[in-house]
Amino acid sequence: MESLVYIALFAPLVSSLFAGLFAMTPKKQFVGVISSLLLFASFVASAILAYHISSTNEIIHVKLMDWIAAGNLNIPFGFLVDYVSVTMMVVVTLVSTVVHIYSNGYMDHDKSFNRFFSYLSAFVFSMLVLVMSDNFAGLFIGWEGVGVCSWLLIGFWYHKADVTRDVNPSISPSWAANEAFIMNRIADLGMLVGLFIIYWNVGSLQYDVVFKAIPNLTPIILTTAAIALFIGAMGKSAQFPLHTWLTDAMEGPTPVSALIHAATMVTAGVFLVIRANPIFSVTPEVSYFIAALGTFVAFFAASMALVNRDLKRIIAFSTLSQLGYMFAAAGLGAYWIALFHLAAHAFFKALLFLGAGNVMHGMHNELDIFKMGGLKKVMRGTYLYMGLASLALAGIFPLAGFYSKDAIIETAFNEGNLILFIILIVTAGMTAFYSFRQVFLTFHGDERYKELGIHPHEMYKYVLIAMSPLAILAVIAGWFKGWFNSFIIHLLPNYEMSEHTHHLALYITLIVSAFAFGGIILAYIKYNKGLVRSEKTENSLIYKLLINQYYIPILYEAVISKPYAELSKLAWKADTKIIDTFVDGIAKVLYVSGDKTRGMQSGNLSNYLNWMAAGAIVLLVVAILSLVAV
Amino acid sequence: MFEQIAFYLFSVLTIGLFLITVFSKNVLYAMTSLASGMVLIAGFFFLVGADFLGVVQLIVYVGAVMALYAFGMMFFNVTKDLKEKTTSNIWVMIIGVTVALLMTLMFGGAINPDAIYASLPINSSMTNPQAVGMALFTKYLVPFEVAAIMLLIAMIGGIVLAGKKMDKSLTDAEDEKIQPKDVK
Amino acid sequence: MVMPINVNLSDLNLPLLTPMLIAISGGLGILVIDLIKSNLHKSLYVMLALMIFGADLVTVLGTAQGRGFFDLMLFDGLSIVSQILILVASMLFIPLALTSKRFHEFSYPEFFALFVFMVAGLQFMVTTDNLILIFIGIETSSLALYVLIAMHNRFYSFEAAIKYFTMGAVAAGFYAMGSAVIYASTGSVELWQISEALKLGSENSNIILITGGAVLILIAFAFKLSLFPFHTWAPDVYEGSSAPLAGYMSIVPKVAAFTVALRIFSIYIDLGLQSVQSIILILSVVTMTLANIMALVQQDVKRMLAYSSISHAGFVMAAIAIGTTKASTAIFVYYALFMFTNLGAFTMLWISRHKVKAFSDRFDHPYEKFAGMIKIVPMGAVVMALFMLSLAGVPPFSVFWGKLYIISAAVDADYIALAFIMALNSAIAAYYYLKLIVYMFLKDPIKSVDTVYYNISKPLMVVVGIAVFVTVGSVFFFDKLHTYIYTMMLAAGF
Amino acid sequence: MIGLNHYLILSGILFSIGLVGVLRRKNLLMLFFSTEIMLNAANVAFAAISNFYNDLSGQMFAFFIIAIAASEVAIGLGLLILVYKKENTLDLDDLASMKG
Amino acid sequence: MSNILTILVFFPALAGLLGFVIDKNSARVYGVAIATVEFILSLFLWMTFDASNPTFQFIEHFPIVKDFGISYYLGVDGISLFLVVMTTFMTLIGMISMSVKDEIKNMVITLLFLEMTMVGVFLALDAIMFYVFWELSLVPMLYIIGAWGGPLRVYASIKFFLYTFTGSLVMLVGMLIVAYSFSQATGGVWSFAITDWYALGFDMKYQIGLFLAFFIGFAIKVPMFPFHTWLPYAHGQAPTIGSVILAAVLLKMGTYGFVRFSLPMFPDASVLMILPIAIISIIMIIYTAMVAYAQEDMKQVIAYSSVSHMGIVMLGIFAMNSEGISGSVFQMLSHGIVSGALFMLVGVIYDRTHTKYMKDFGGLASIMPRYALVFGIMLMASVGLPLTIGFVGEFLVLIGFYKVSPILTILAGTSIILGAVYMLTLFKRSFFGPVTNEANKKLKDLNANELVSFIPLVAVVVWLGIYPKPVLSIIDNSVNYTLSIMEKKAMTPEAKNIIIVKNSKEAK
Repeated sequence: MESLVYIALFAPLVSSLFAGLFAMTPKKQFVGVISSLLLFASFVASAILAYHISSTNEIIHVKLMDWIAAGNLNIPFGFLVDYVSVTMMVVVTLVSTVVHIYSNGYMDHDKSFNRFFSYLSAFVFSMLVLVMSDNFAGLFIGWEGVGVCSWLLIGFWYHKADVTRDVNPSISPSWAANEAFIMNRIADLGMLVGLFIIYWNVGSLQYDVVFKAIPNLTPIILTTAAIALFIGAMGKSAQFPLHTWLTDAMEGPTPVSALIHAATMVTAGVFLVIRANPIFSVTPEVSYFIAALGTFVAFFAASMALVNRDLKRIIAFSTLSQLGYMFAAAGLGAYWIALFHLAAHAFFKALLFLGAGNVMHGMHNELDIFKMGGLKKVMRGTYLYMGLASLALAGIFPLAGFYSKDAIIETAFNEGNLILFIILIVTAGMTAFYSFRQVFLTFHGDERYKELGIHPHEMYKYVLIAMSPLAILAVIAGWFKGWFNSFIIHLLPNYEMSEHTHHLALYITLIVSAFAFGGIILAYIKYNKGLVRSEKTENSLIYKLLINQYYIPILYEAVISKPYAELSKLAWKADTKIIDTFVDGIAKVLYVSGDKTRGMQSGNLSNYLNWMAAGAIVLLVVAILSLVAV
Repeated sequence: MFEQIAFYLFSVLTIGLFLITVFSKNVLYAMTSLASGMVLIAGFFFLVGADFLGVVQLIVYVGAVMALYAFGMMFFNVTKDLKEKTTSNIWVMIIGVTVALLMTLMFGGAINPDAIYASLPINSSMTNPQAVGMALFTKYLVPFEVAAIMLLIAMIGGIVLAGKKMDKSLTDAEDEKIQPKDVK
Repeated sequence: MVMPINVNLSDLNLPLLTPMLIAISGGLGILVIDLIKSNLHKSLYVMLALMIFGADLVTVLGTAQGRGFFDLMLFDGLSIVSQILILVASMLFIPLALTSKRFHEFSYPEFFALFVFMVAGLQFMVTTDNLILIFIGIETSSLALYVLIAMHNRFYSFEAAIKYFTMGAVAAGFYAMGSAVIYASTGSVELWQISEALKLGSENSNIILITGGAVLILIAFAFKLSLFPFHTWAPDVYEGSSAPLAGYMSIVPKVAAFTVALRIFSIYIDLGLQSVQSIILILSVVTMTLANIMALVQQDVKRMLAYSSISHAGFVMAAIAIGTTKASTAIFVYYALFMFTNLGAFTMLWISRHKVKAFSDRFDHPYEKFAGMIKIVPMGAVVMALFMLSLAGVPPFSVFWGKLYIISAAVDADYIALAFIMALNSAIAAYYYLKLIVYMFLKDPIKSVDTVYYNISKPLMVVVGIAVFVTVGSVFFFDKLHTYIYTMMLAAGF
Repeated sequence: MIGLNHYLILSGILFSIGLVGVLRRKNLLMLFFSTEIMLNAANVAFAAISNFYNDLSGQMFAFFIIAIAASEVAIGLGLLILVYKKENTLDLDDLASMKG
Repeated sequence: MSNILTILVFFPALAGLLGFVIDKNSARVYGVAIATVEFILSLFLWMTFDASNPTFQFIEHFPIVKDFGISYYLGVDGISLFLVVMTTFMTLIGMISMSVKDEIKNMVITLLFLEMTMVGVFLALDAIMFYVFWELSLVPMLYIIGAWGGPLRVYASIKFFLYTFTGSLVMLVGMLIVAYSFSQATGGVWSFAITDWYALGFDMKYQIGLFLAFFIGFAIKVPMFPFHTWLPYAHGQAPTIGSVILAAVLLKMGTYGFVRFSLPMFPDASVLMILPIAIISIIMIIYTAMVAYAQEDMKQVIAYSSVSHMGIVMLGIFAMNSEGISGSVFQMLSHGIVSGALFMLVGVIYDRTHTKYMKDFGGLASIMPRYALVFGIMLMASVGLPLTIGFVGEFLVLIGFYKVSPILTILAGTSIILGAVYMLTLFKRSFFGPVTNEANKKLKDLNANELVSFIPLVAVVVWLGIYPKPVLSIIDNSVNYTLSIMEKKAMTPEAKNIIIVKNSKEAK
């Protein structure tokens, strides 16, 4: 079994290094193929491990070697394959494999084809390290690793120039990449602090040791640790106020968006909360905050998705929104439901993104849904997939999203928190609306793309076939809810609905479904026939607010970036003009006083003699005065 | 009484003469008054019983030194009135008076000769020149001889510096241009 | 009636006089040789002088410590150390006459005779504790030195000699007056008696008189040691005289003066006379600081070295105020090490000396002259840089050990602030030494090769070689050196 | 009765006069006169102290000072001749080519 | 090879002397050969080093100036071992990558002398010897900056020299005071041996004064805010090789000094000074990171980033626990390698274009992918990405200092954000975007020579990022030993409490 762990873990690394060897050479198809195969191997290993665990309930814990050892700190490279990590592994490797295969088609014209696979595989490796590590530091390795890969991949088309925000809200891929990295770093600091708190209070960063020690820790320590860790999670999972990078990250190639910014990396924050559930479960205030923030983000992101015109950004907002759901669940203590939604979401969201990628590929990188329409004729397969995924996203029975999202909303109800409950329900309706607004605008109605002279075409067959596992899972994943529950509660606390909720479960489901259907119908009415733009709506305050993402990016720019740059310039000025001038000033004072003093060296002997006499008098006076003074 | 009169007379005269030396614009006056001052100082020596010193003072100073200065003066052609821009008088006076005051302060204090142990007591049985001679050729023989060397140096120095050979400098001349005859 | 006096010859301890007698008779010998046959080449006199100093040195080393000649001569450890330094420096100096180019002074046999007499005078000066003999020694050496400076025979050297002479004469006046005051307060002109008299009578004697005498003498020595504000002669005199003589002046007369100053002022410091001690300290600090900052702005290397010598003297002067045995040792350790480096540096200037001021109307050795030396004569540049680094106190070169020792002496005596001032002054000083290095190593040359090596000859190279050897290898004999001097100081009671 | 203090104060005054001369004079020859005065002032003091302390050292000192003064004159005049031959002046203000 | 340390110290200098006779054209090969031998020697030292022994090894000790207590005293422990290895390594790499054309012989000789002084500083166990090498190292550096530098080279080199020289003179006085106290304590026996000094206790007033005296010497070298202004000039003007050595090794001398002298000799004062130094360090970290962000010149960015990173090192040293100090020592190594590499990288582009301004570049990643790759790796190491060498030290330092003050640690932790800000901005401005400058389109990617010098650097960066244990455990061992000395020596109970020694206390 140990070797399987290593295969699962290192196959992507090998793939990355292999592809990396050819990174600077022109496209080689075999690179893509071999990478995909290696990823598939990783998936198979993960799947076998999953089966092994579910069948034998044996947790696999391997220690590769020591990493950092100093003082009392001892961090090994240890890997833990248990219920939670194996779930993540399966999800990650599965989606990755699909995305790898997909990329063979999607990136076929890109001159950096090989490099792309190298990055992509490296990302998978980092993600696996993140989920499989048996300690917080290892998790942090993966955490930062995915950050870097995300940076590399968002900025994959680094050669694009910066443009203004009006032209492209993300300015440029490289800008977006930097934004993502830096914002994540802000959160990472929180995460690091969390690790420090844990280390100095427990003496170790190993999960098992830490969790065992929780009863000995004071609430205040636990609370600060939980806060710090959650700050880390906020960054990776793009929670408000660190959310702006996620939509900008859409500058990356679409497979990247699918894999990293929908299915896997962004869920790392949720994973962290789930992983560290023993800490969060004893810090109710923090957990409640998480739930509230999650709910808020769910609504907040959904609202922005309502009006957006960019195909990928809409999906990005929906990702954000769904992450909010997951946090809501995790915050409310329903960790397994959060994990379940995470997995289900991974499938349908990746599918959605890949579908969007197909559209983009077919539309020659056009992303504005206002310029599409009627694509279902030319892109049948994609239409099917995206429709399916959108349905799943909207939470329509019996697709995956229905089971998971419904459970979250039920949880909110079960916790008796009506506000969260209502918001989540409303958001569910909004989700359905914007998902189908997008579907209808893209695939139905008039063929607006013709005005632009674009000739869209369907994606390669094998790509569509490769996407099918996701499509299937998007449909059926929810059906395994019960099985998953029994599987995961070996590790995660079970979340039981109260009697009362049980009774009302059906009604809740109906309400949710009603909202979902309502959203779809609204979208159908509005957009099925084609695009109807109304000046009035678009000029309204709310529309403006939403389309500009509540002006938050601009606000950040104005309040943080610009002042920081100005302050930096100021600091530089201070450095050269004040500190350095002071230092030079000392030298200058000495030099100038030397210049002044040398005046006494006039060359005239008479002056010298005067100096001598004056010196004599001074010495005599000083001597006599000092005698008098004594 | 005689001593007192002599002291004050000599003092006033010496001070006056030396002031002339210092302040006179006329070189001749200055030199003459210096020579006279020296004579008076020899007088002081006689007053305090340093007869030998008085004689030496007369011979060496008034005789040799002043003669040298006189020759020098003629050589330098400074017999006329001096046209020198002397240093500001006020400044000089301040310094002079201050030094004088400091000296007075220093010397004005009580000095008790009895507390002093004479390291080279004057033998009252000898005349002053005898005593001086005795000291010079015993205890101070070495300084005496060194002084002789010093005088030799002064002589050689005087000869060299004033000699003709200094007229043509080898230091300033490029080596290639030095004629054999320039080098002795 | 004249009584015959009986003097026991063995009591006179005449061997004490042999070193000086060797020098004096050697000087006379040179004069006699010149009388017998003139027009002899200077190299003969150089060799003669070397032999005289060599014999002198050997006798100094071979002579037992003690008093002699009616207790007038005092041949103690201090005197021995100081004589050794004087003689070694003289032996290093004298070969510098053998340049490839002709300079006026070396065409005189009298130059060598005067030089030897001067050394004899200095030896007398340090081998006595009688103020009279000290005075005669000072004057003997100074008068000879004035002549030696002037014999370089160009206008600058005349001006230098005049300035030195005039100020020297005034300083002699101060010395005479100071001695008179001391004599008035103690009734003696012999230091050991003065010391005893002061100790006995410190209760009821006229303290103003005592202090005043010390200050007046201090003024005379401040002139000799070029302490601020009595230093003004030094830069001009150094510039006016030939480079080797300037280097010599920066060391030998100062060593002698320090020896005497140590003899005199240690009395007052041992007496606990705070005012004298603090005046010396103030003088020392002011001197090192002001000389340093004035050296910063110099355009001529020789003048810079002149100011640097002033600063070094100020540095060492502090040791007198500290007054411990270690501090006294430090004076001579410092000068023993400084001697080689500084003479080496001046020799490098001598090597590059031109008869025509090719680089500046005013200066012989403007910085520009050395620009880009590393590209023209790398070895010369490296050697000069070594000397500069050593002077700046960069370890492990010789002067560093001297500085270390003095600062350590200051620290030991709890003069922490002084130690820091010394350290900071060394830092300031580094700038102007560095300036020359910058010119030599970091700038492009202005003129071609032969201009820098104009005056070189084998003997000069040997002297530089010795200087380099000592400068670089000082770490290996520093142990022996300071132990030796320390024992000597301890024996002499300083 | 004339005390030692009188002589000493006289000596001090003469010394000051000499110093004033040194400071004031710009003609080198005249300046040398002043230095002689300073040395003579010291001589007076030595002779007087010697007398009052009944000690010969002072006279010895004075004697040697006279010798020194004489030697100085010889060297000093030699230097003056050199300068005079070169520059035809003895004024200090003309003798300031080295400065800074 | 009982005198391996002597050989290590003086071999380069001797070779340098012999270098005067080498022909100009072969000078560089000669230099590389010597540096290789020296590097192999240092590796040999590592191999024969007894990892279980935390004290000094390979000791060579005999007196030079007996009465004054100055001795020839060399020894190596876990802290200095790797600094020596890094020194020889970086000298070798620098020598290989050197692009200086004129006066190369002088450069090689100078570098070899510099290597002697650097190795000497780390191996000297006698304070005076330490000081000798410390000061002597300024001279070759002065020459390197001054002779091969940019337009302001003279100013920069003099500033560098004088600033450090001043500081170290103050330190010298401190050393003399310590030596004197030692002689007082032992009744007249003088010693400058650090190991002897370790046994010496001072009362509080003295400790603070001495600590400050040493502090000035070390702080200027580090350089700590506000004594850092010589550094941008020195780096800005120095030739590539100069910057590499300066950043990689010379700055470490200062921090090494703190570990070697200040902490074990003045434990109470060190504890007392934690807060002020931490505040200065944090100012260093944040303020210079901001200044770095404002720079136009790539080299200046890296120069200021050096200051920022040295702030981290300082912080770790004053964490007073083995995590922090070991982390600091490791961070010294990491910063040495990474900043050295970054300076070399800037040198590569400077050699090709003769400009260092970011505005002249843009899109370099498309033209020079290998270069961009190496730069990217070093950049990531610089911002402290896990699994690169940069993370280990920074992580340990922060975790160590967290014990002292959480708030300050969070402030210091902003370095991971601010570092990313300026480094990524630099990378974006010069490597990303379209190629704006036509002339740049013809630029050649890294050539074989450059690759040979960069590949080992990359290898080390990754190797020590993934498996720092062989290095870290040796360092940690010696650091613990140092801490135990400190704890034993500390007089005040507060100090004893703050100094955390492994195994002697539960981490709580």
